[in-house]
Amino acid sequence: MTTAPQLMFIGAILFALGVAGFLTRRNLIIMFLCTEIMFQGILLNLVGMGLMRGNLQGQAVGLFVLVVAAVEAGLGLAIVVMLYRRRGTLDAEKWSLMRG
Amino acid sequence: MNAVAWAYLAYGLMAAGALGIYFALPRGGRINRAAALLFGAIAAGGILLVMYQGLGDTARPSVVFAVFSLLAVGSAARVITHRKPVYSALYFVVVVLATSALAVMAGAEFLAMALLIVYAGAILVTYVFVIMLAQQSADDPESLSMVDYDANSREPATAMLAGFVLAATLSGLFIQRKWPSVAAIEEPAGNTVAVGQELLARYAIPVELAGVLLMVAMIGALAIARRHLPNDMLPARPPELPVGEIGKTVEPF
Amino acid sequence: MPSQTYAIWILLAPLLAAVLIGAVGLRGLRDKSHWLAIGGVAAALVLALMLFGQIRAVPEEARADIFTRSHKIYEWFRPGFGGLASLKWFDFEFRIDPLTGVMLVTVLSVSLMVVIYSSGYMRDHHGHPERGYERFFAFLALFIFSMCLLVLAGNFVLLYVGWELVGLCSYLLIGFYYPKPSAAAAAKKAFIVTRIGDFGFAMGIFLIFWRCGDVSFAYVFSQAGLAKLVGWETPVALLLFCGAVGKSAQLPLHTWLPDAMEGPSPVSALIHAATMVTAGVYMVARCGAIFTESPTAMATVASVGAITAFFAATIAITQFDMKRALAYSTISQLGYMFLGLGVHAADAAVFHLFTHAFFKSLLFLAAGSVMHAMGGCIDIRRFGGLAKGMKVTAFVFWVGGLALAGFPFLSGFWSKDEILHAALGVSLPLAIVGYVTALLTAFYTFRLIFIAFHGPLKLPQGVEHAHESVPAMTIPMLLLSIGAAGAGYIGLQHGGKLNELLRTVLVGRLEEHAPGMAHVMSPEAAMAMSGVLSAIGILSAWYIYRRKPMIAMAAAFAMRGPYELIKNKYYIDELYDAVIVRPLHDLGKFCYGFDRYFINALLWIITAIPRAAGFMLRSLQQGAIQGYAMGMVIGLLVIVVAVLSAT
Amino acid sequence: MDFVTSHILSILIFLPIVGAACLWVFPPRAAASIRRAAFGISLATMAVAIAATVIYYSSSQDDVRAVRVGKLGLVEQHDWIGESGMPNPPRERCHETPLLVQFYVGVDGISLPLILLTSLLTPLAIWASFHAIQDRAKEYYSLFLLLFGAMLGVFCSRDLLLFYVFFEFTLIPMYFLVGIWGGANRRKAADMFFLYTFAGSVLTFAGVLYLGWKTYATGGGSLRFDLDSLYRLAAQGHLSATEQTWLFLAFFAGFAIKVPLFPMHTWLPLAHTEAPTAGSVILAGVLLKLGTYGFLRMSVPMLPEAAVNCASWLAVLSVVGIIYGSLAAWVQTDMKKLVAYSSVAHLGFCMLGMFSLKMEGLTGSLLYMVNHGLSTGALFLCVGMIYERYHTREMSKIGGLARRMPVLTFFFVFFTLSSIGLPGLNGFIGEVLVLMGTFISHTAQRGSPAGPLGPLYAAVAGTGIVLGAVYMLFLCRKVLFGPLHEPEDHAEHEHDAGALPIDLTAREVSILVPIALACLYIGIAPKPLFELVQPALKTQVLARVEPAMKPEGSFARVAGRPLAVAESASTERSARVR
Repeated sequence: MTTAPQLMFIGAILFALGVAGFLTRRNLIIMFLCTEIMFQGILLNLVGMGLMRGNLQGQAVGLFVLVVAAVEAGLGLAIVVMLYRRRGTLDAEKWSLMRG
Repeated sequence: MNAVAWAYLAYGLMAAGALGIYFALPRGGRINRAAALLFGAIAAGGILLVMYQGLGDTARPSVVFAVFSLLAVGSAARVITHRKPVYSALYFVVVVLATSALAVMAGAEFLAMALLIVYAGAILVTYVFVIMLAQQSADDPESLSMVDYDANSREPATAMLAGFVLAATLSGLFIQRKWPSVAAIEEPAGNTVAVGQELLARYAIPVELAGVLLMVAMIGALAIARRHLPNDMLPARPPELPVGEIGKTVEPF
Repeated sequence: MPSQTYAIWILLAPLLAAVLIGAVGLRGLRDKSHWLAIGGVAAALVLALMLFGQIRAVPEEARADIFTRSHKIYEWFRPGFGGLASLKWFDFEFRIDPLTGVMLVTVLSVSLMVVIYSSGYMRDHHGHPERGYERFFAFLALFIFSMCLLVLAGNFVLLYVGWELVGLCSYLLIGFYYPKPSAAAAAKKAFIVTRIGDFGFAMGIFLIFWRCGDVSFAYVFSQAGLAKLVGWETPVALLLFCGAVGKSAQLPLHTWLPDAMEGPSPVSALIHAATMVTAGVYMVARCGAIFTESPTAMATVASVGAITAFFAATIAITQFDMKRALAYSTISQLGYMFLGLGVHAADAAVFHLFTHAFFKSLLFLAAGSVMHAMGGCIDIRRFGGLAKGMKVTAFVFWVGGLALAGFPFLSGFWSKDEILHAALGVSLPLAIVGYVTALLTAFYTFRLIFIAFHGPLKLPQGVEHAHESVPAMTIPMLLLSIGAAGAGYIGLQHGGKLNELLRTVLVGRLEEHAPGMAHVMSPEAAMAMSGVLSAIGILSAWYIYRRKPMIAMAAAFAMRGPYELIKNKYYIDELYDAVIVRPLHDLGKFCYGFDRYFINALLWIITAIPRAAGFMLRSLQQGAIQGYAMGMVIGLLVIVVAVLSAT
Repeated sequence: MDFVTSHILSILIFLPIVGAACLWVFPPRAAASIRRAAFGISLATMAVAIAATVIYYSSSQDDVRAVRVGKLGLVEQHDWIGESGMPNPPRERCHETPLLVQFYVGVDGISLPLILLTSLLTPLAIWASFHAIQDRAKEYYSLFLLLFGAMLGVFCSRDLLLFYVFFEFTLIPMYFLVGIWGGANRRKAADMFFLYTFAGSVLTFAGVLYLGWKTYATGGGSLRFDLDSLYRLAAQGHLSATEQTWLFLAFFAGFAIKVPLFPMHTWLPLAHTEAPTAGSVILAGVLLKLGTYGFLRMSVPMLPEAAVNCASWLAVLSVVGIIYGSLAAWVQTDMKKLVAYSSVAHLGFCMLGMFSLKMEGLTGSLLYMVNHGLSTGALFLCVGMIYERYHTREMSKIGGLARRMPVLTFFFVFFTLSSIGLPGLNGFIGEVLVLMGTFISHTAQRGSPAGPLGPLYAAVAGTGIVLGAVYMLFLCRKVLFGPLHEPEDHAEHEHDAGALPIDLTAREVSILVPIALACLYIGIAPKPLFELVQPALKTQVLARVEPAMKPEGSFARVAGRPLAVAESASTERSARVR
């Protein structure tokens, strides 16, 4: 008996919170933070799944999530800085060049 | 109570939480703090209830586990509702701390430490730096007032609905599920060694690739951030020699 | 030396001359280029005479075998592969028989005269060569090569090769003065109109190939080959005749020949009088074995010939451009030849071809001499009485004119008379048309002579006096005038050596095919009649144009309508332009418009479907990140629900 | 050396492709070295192509020379995707259907002439760009070399999927060549060219996949695309007539647009007109042949019944194309457009001959491909040379150039004559054989069964000979003859730095001379070419189609004198021996 279900439950809630925040906040930095929250949720889920299956693969893959998060933060924030320099705003809605 | 009843309860709780965050989200005017707190509390209680009773016949988590769980969820809620990016970042530190605590309790010490080091130590610092870079300077009088995009949310109702449906579906999935009982993981030499062996045995190539990815990202970040000015403000290319008309006005492809 | 070696060198001599002039003429030779051409053609002529001697020396009993043999040089290309019969190649092969020999001698002797003449003609009065002098001789030599190839060809495809190559040279030489728009247009017209005929010719060859599986003369004209053509002679013959009609400028494809006079006069003399235009006659004579099997085809050939002869003669009366008048005369004389072919007198037709080559090229050269002296003017209304200043030219023109008019005892008399006599035996109406034409011929020829050479001296503006041409021009003319006067004696009607020889290869002499034919006239009477007609024509021309010039004007005025009709060549050019050229051009415009407006509109409609779909879906693309994120969430939910309902 | 001889085709295909990559070591400003290197690479490829020809000629098996019996030679066969020799998997595992795509190349008498044509035209086209292309030389020449490799790949492929890959790959370099270095309207032209041809070949791909599936379903072990298996499908009766018709239509969609057959030709005038000179040369000279080659190599032998059944429809389209293209060419005012429309007419001849399904017609068709490549390619070169001097292609703006440019005039007229089929030059041989084949197609004689066409087609198409003379001589008269007429602003540019001399330079003459020599060779002594081409056509194409044809033609029955029926029966059997 483990606490895997609880971990995954909390992870799911974190993920949903991240999604909701990503959808509703307009500040690019906060949106990135929301994606980090989603990552946290996923991490918890991975750990939980690993526990459930009784192996360490969940934790190992979790480390890759960390890598992706780091990469994403590095590149994403660089882009944010660049965008901010161009327009002087962090408003996501100001960047809509792909509007059809 | 059977699983279906629990599931409906969970849906209700999720709805309460979504409402709470809805009220807490910044939207120009005053925030209905009381309503937010009320619904938030209902949701927190509900989460505890589900955690202890609703997830079938599993082990009951400890009090510490419950505290850190609520801390993680609550801080996450604050991250997405706080008006000031710096505070969001700080609350996010709390989320990370709580998550790593939960991971420790689940036996993933190495991951928890890595999480702390990478997130709290590296990523969050970057965030704070960027937040500082991206705010108007202190001399700017406007910096004291809230900028529009922090003060106003974008379609909060729809977003909350989407988040609620997602959380509710996932919760319903967890609640109705028959959780299998499994043996504990055998880690004779401790979690770090075990994870290390797992990584280097099973995931050797992905580890290498992850290294490459990090390097590429580093170079990419450098390349992006190095560009100071938009293209059109760069000095024009020197004029080319006159050529035949064919291929005269060539555009890059 | 075997005869095919002669043939090869006869071809190579002018070809080498052409290539050498082309290779070194532009830089090195320039105004000496004619020596190469003269050398090449002279060598070819000598060889041709030797070859002809060899042909004559073939003993009587061996002729049937030797003259139907094919002399293979190399394998050229093959149509099929696989079956046994179709392993056969189309060879580069020659046929060497009296017909070839006569043609070669005719072509090369006239050619030599013309090339020599050109070396004087293609210069101005100070002896400086014209622009493109070396080009002219290169083309001329190339033409002579092509013409020899045409007459030497041993199968239909090779015949077609020569056929097209002479057409090409004609194109190049008519367009020699290419900066002149009329010359460029005339060249194009000549090529295209003859190509219309060639289309039929090609179809005829295909038909032969389809029936016989081979195109070699040796096979097609053999018993086996002809047996396979049984029942198909008429279409084959008519299709082949299409080619002859185009090349020999018969009705209705005659319109290019008068325009072809835009070329230099030596070209008109050689190509458009003596040689190339007679290729059609040669071809029909060569294919006599097929033509004589089909009465329909023979009747068609004869009537087309007779009608053309008369029709062109009427036009010739009204022309004021000396070369054009002569061009219509050529068409008319070619009509005679076809008449001869159509009435089973192929030998007479070839005989006429032979004599005609001399006197008509002589006339053209003389006309060129006049033109040279008149500073490029050829309109007989603008000069007159030239006989005093240009004695040699006037003399040779008289000789040529008399021969053309069929004046007794000159070459044209013998050959024309033979044709008319043969026609009398087959069809009275055709013969009558022929005799009327003979009268007209004498009339229009001497109309030219009397207007241009006699009467008071009259010169176009800018020309001070009419002076005789240089010896390089007069000597060839004098030599040709000997031929024009005496060529007829080689083939005197009965027992003539030439005809005897030709009859060994030409199929279908009168007597064989119509044994019970009623003779309207005795040969002697016919001869006398044509002599009298020619005298009448000459005298009436003398009377009208020397004595009473008013008669011509009055007649023209009195019959304004017909006169204008004839003078404008029956408006046939205009008719073709309105009925064929313009509609086709408009159809081309329609096609291009169809491309641009209909097909592309269709394409637009097809491409409009994705375009419209994109337009409709475009509003989904909001550009904001959150919009896309929303889509992702919805997708995620769908996946979760799907997984849920599946497990 | 042994390695080289046994891998000569791979070397041939990949030499220019590797060369294209090698061009990138040059600094971008070194345009002169880049073009020299590109030219050198293309010449080397040409040398390899000649070497391959020589090796193929000398190759023999059991003392029978491959060229004599039209057998495939220089074969290389490697597995590319999947592996060969696998047993048919059990039914329950059919979702794991193994795919087998091979790098399977080889040449025979059908592909060799086209390979030689390609490797003659491409170096010359590259050479011809030396003056015209100054900008972005590196991209230009490397794209050109890529195109070169892809075209060679198409002609060498013996695997349908490999063929398709190369076939489609030619689009990419050409798209950029037209779109970047083209004339004023280049964007539209490039898009139209790409979309038009691509839309068609997508349908072809469906047909390719179906055929692959069919090989698997009939026990091929895997989804195979090698031509040997695909030819076997129809021969063994695995393809019903309906299937064949649909497959034929699928192939038709891709190939007919490429050819282009009326009414799918509208991309061609635009693309030809807007492409740079060298692009037009390759487009007309080689790329259009990919379509006809596709028909000859794929549609006809692979789907014989459909080919016989659809032949008359295709012939009608071809004949319409001949007349339509000729007439439309006649009314053009733009030199390049005129030549482009003439291509529509010429390719009509090519298709007509092919679908006569007779040795005469097939030989003529294949020769027509080569001839059209030579003469039209050279005409585009000539037009390009005029364009480089006068910067216009409008016939109304120039005229009488013979006075200024006698050398150009010589070549222009020469290639015009070659194009209108003057005997003694190359065009004649092809034209006469095409029409001959069409004319006699309906009869069963000399060992071949009755084909689908007949004299009527030949007669109508034959008017194309006359019309061809009309529009080409119209072009000559307008541009070369008549009084001299130059654009008004020409005098200003005439003495610009880098302007070309009035008449052709030594480089330009050396570009045109090889083509002219090739024209003369094919016109005068094409015997070796025939000995190369005809056995291959017999074994590779005719032997596969003839079983689908009626033994005796309807026309011959009507005429009442079927010729050589007995002869045909005996020779037909010998013809089928491979």
